[in-house]
Amino acid sequence: MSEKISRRDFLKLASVGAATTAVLTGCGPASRYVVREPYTKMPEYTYNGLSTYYATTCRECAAACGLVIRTMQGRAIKAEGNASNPVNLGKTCARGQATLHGLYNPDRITEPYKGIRGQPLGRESGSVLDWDAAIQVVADALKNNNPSEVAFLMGMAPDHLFDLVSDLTAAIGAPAPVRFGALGMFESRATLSKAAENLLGQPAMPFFDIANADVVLSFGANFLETWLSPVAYTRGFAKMRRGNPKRRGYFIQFESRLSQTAAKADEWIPIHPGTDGLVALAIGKLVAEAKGGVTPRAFASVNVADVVTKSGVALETLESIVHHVVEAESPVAIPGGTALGQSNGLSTAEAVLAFNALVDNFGKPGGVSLSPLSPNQNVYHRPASAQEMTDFIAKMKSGGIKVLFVHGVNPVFELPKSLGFAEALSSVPQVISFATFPDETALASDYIFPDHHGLESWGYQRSVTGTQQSVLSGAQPVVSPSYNTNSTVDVLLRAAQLAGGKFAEALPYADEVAFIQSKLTNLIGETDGSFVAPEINTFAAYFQQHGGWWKNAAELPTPSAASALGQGVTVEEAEFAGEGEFFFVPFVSPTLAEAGANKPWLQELPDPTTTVLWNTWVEMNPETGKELGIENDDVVKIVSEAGEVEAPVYLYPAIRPDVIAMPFGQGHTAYGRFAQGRGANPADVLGLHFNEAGDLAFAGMRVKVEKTGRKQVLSRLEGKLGVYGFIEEK
Amino acid sequence: MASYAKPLARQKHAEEHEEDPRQHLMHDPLPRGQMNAMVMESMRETGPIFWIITAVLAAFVVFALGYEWYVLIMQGQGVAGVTRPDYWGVFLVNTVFWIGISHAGTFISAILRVLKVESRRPFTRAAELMTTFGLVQAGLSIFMHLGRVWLTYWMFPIPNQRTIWPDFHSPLMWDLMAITTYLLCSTMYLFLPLIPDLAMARDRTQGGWLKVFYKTLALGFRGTEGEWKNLTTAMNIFAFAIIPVMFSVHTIVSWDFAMATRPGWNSTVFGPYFVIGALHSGMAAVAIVLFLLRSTMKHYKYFIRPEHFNTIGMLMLLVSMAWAYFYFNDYIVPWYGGDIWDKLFQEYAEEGPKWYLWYTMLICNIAVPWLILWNRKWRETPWLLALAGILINVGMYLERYIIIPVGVTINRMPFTWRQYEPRIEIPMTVGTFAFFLLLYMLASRLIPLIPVWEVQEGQEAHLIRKIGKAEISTLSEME
Amino acid sequence: MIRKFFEWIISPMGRIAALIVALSLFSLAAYGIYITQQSPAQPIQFKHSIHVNLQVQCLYCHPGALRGASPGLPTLTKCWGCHQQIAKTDTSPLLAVLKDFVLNGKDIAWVPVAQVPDFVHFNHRPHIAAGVNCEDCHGDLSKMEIYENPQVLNMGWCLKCHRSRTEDNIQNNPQNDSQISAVLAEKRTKLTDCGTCHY
Amino acid sequence: MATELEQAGFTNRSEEELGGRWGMVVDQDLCTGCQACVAACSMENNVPFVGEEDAGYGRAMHWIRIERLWESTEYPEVKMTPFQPTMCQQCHNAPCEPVCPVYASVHSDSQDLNLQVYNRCIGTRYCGNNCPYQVRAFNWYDYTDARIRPELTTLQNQLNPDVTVRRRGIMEKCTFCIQRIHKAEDKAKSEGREVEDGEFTTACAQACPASAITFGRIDDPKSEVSRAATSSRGKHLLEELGTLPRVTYLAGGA
Amino acid sequence: MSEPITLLAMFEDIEPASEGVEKLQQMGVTDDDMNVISGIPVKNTILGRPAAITYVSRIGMFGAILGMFLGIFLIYGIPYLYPLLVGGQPIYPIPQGIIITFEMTMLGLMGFSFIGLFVDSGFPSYTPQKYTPEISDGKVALLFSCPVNEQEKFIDALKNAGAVTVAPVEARHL
Repeated sequence: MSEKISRRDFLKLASVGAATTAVLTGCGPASRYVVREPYTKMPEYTYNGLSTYYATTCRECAAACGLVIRTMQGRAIKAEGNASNPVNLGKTCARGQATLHGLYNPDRITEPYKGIRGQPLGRESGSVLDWDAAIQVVADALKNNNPSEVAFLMGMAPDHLFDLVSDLTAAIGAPAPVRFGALGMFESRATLSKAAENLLGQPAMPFFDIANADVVLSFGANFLETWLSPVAYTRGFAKMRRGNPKRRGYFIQFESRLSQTAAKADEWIPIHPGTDGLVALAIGKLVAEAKGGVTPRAFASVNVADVVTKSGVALETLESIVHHVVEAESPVAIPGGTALGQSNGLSTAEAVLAFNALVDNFGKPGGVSLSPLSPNQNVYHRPASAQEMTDFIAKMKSGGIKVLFVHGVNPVFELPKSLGFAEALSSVPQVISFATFPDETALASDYIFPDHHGLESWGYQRSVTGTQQSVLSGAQPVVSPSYNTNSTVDVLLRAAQLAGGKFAEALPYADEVAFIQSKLTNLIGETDGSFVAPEINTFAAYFQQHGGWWKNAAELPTPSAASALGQGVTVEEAEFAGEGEFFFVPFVSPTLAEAGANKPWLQELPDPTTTVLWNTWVEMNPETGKELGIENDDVVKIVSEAGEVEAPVYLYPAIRPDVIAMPFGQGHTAYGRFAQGRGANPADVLGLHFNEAGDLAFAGMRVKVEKTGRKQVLSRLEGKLGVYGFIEEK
Repeated sequence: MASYAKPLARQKHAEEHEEDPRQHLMHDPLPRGQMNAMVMESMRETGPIFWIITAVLAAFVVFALGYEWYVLIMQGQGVAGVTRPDYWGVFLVNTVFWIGISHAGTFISAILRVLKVESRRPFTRAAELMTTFGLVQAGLSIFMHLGRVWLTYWMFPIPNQRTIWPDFHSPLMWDLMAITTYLLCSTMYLFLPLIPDLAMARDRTQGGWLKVFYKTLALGFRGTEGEWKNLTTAMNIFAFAIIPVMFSVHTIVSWDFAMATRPGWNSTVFGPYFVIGALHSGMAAVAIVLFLLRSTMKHYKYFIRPEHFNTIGMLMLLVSMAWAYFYFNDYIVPWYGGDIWDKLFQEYAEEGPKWYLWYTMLICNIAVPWLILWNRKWRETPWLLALAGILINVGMYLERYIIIPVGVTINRMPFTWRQYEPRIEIPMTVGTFAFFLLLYMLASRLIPLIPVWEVQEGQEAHLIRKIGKAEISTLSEME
Repeated sequence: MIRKFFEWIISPMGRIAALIVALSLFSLAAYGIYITQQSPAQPIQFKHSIHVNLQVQCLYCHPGALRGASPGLPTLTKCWGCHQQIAKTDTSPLLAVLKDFVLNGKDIAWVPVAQVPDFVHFNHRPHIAAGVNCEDCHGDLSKMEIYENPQVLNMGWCLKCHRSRTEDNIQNNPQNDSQISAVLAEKRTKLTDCGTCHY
Repeated sequence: MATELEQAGFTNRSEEELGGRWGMVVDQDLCTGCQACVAACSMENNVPFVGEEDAGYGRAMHWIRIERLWESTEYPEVKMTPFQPTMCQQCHNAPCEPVCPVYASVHSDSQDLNLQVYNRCIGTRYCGNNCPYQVRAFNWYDYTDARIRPELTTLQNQLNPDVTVRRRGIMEKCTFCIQRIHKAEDKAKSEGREVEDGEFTTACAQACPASAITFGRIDDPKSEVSRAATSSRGKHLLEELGTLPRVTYLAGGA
Repeated sequence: MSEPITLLAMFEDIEPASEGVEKLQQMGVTDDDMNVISGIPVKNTILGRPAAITYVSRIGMFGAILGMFLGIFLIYGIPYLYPLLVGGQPIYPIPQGIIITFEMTMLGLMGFSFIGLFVDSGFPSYTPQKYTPEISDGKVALLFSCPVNEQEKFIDALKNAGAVTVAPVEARHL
């Protein structure tokens, strides 16, 4: 027998035996032949199995939270909060945790591409460039175009790249870069700063110190989800609730649906959309009367009975609120979200600020003040409002823009379809995108020169609001770039050198780090900061080590209450565009926000209130559903004057029967395998209506709901049987 | 003269019920040789339909228990319908069901043997075969249920390099022990009374591999006094010892559920309730099998007679009443006691999405037997009894289905309540049924399904005495 | 046919044949296990014996063992730091491989030998802190050319040591001091806890 | 000891209940349901994502889930129950433990934790069935196998080497980040000291923006967690079962 | 007395067989020299034969005790060797002990009775034996040995007793 079998067969047989033993012992022999990832060229200061921590900044939104990334043998393992960064004090939100899924996302752009507009990235010859060619393209684009026809469109984060581009554009006489983001649109930042300008004298981002407040009236501000600086405000909320052992802060939310924030409120008041300002004035008037003395002009004109009928808030409710306010030591009212996304958004904001002035909490702990500017910043610069974006798009359409640089923003997805950004792109001869992921805008541009992921790149970012200190959050690469990507700053610097002339003069920096250091020089020697350093290298080292530089003491510019109360505030009725029986309330998905859809773990996270995962839904009150004969998971078509969108229905008991709501964040047509073709985008139905401050009146629409007859079962974390009962399932 | 009408009528009525004792198998004896011939013939003579059915079954078994199981193992339990909170699905339903089926054999051949119920004689073996083959299906179903079935041997108490042993705190370990014991013992118990019949088959087989087969299994049994003595002694020991084992097995199976801190499961009546349930389905299954044997096997109409169906029918009726009693127990106590979770458990079964299962179960398990089995004429109608048996088995399967995958939906965390929908379980369940049938059909061609020597023994022992005008059946003690 | 086989198999010759078949199958499986226990081929025929006999401390090349879970492999710079000063480096064919690795900046893909499965979290530091010497587990490397495991690293082997070293016996606790035995008992609970290695 | 007894008398809790080693306190009044803990836990413990279909069928692998029910669904008096992060309660008398036939779910004598030994698990799923809190997650497929799910090839770069990657057919659950416990204890031991309160914490507690989760030594009366655990608002989930959970929930306002 | 020969007498039924037995006993054949082979178990008193001795029950009892100790070892010995804590359960539980011990006892009892049957009646024996297939057809065979020279006498006697055939029999493959 044995001579018939050759030695090789015998070994084969033997290895079969080995395999069986491997199976039998469950583990073992099979795992011996794993070749370990070689790391024999590792730096001397690292040890196998010991992790290294790098401080950097979270780039998932513009709040500039500090992160500490745990890395092991060159891989980023875990994102943790930077405990010393005043913005988040070691805390993170879900999106910050999932930032690693962006870094290691399977759908990142790996090389500079010469794209074909509207086509997915191809690997065919010629489509992949090398970086020299890419930089040549950028240099030509800068040099061969009239500076006034060069435009930069950038993300909301006020970071070093924005500074660099501002310098460049200023030097060459090009229009200043435009910052935009869907979050800014849904937060109505322009409205807030305009209101601050009107009432408080200067355009700034107001800061609401809810941490020390004991009664909080929030008019549509979803500050626990995505609003401005969610982590910071959540910390404040926790402090308000439990920070003071003597009394527990009381929190009232005026909103037409029970958002995650409203779910945490002690009182949720489902208010008629667009009447927040009136209610604020009414409460103010009652408070003034309760306090006695003369009612300030701002509140004199309002008619409480009228407000009750319009807003649907019972008088008793108002009075109990007034009671709370009068009792309170430091009440504060916050305007935001859907309250401002109305045709009367600005006056609503003014009314709420006036209310704060009335209760006289300006500059006081637990009151309203202005957010401090960042250390190396001298004037507040807000992202563009939807109005300004319309002008920008008009300029694109009119051919006033010959080359468009896009970085850190995905306007094709984020802007309402009715603005027609996608069409406008086609009338721009050359579009250059610096996107990290193949998002809609990137695919619609001529060139994609991918930037590093935030965790692979240098930089700093200003904190706009959320903390009482003025913060400049620093970023550094925690891992070496995985792909053949390049920092946009470096690309621009080298392109400028290549272009020569005024470009080279405008950006006389060797590389990104040199530029960043040049921006930090004015902080050297500052003694009231988180650290003091004699010269730039030490400072830069500390800057990276600490994850930024910030003032030790709180410094909040205090506005004057007098001017606020002096002028009259009149909130006229909100008008709602389009016809239809429902008010349409889009809101930013708390877990996905505008750019989280490509991160699988964010998709896997359930929406806090509806527990829906991986999809978009339409919130509708069960009564309404019964009237229309619509059940859970029925796909409905929402028709507005601007367009239509389809999504399955979630019968949500905690929403006004005359309101339907829809989360923003899904409905991508590109942006990687996890996001593409998943869910629907409410921005498709938003019409072009603005409030007085030029922000989009995104909540100011009426829509029709049509049944499609199709069903699409929503994935929920909750078990319907237990949460909504099983009897009617029969 | 009208006064005679009544007594006459009564007499006529009596005559209807007056029966000829010779319709009992025990009272119309045939020579042993002829009975042997009949049994052997029924075994030998096999039409093409039989082999076609066998082939189809075999093919399906290969598909369901071969390919589908391969898929299940390679891809994971996800291809089944189990999910949180329904961690346990149809596979365990099958386990409980098949163990239930297996109880009939022991019950009939052991308890009836101990109680010397003479009409058991011709069909003890048919029932014992069900025990063994049913337990095979039960074991397979357990392994299907395991997430990492290739590590099952960690449940066996064998010394190992990990120096860690199974945990006998776990009801599953009791289960393993009990089912193993039961499988081994019932197989041995099947084999013991088979030896003389195998010897018979050996003597009547001329050559070929069958001869070898019988020769091997007959162990050279001749029938000397010593052999008979040992055999009968061993059989008596088994008959007495296997009864408590049988009860323990299904009690422990029920403890798998009763030990859990779950609403609806944590009940003290589960033990007897499950045992009775097992007998319920087992008896019904015996009825089906007897019907099939009688109608398919040549000459079996002589051995299996209406009287036997009558016996089975009466047992079925009895057991179904007992089952109703225990079920009522298990129902009313939580219902009255009013623990919210137990109440929800019951409400969910009755008004939840699977309400129709609950009502079907009650109809099949209580209404059907009580309507059909009270009438002797109907009891003695084989096809009707078989029909009742099928319905009862459907009902019992649903009962287990309601307890496990439906009931397990209700836990103390309402946020997690979800429905369970079987996926790959369906073909695999059918596969176990097919495998059972296949084994049974092959066995029916290999071993004498009628214990001829027991029948003869019985016939020798019975005789008819004429007392006065009537012929009375009497039984003389031979063993 | 089958019958013939049957009769053959019960004949003495048949029994012997069956025995032979069974034995060969068994030995085949045994050989299968055996070859899996052989230490695999390494990119460099590194001779521990030479280095150990040159009085190079284990912890010089594997310093991680002192401070954490993994002892770590020496970096190329560390190898080269010595070897570039050794004349033999240029002559010996074995060292030519190393030279090639260093000069061309290639990574050495060592194949792990003293390896536990990934569901076992072994940490060198506490073992060294507890006074266990390298050779207690890895054998006497001064006599070993290419490293091989002196024994199979399985759970029973780990537990044997964990139990014996913490048993309240004479060696550990000569005059049966109650305090010492308490400490030993606590240690024993920790060292025989599943969660100490598996999580 | 004495202090513990005093506390036992003060909060009328049994000493055994106060005993134990590691404990967690969740303040439902603070939890905003923001899912940061879920994300952090999944990133720290290599919890795989299962995709839309399976998640919708109830197979989401979250080790911690944020429950919310409805007190009333009648508009406008609709009321949502406070968010309730539910993770393994690390019961002292864990119902999941004795039912495992192979000691895969055992009690850690030294840490007083409720262990799940992945490599020992054979997938009977009895523990998941028997867990009153339904916090155990089963690997229904090879969710972590990049050969089956190619999208994982890059994502697997961020797997935490301190935590075993589970394959199909294995039950898993929250471990109180036992890998962090071991790291901290190892560090403390190497520096010859005890682990200090707040020196480390679990991934969920570390991430929680509202600081609703507190973790620490529950047998140390001075630690933050045991002070919180003895608050009058404290309650345990399904206390009536007598499982002695190590997680305390601070419920209710005021 | 010359060397003995084994004769096999076939009877149609039990009564003649018992008479045959009686005859043989009268003619001085000891009970050990004769054996009744039947298709069904026949009580020894019917045949007027001494009761056969069986060891099956004793072997079974022995097995039961063995099994009991095995069970006790499994439930109490193993935790002693490798103690592992599980929630709220004693290391040496009494109730589980009862269950396991019971099962093991029963297994031992029945398993050993089965083995006992084999041991006691020398199964399996594939060697040639003195046998004829008619026995399984209900005939009763009386197997006895007598001196060769006297066999005629025995044959006649048994014929009178009602034997169908009486013939010398040699061992054959069954």
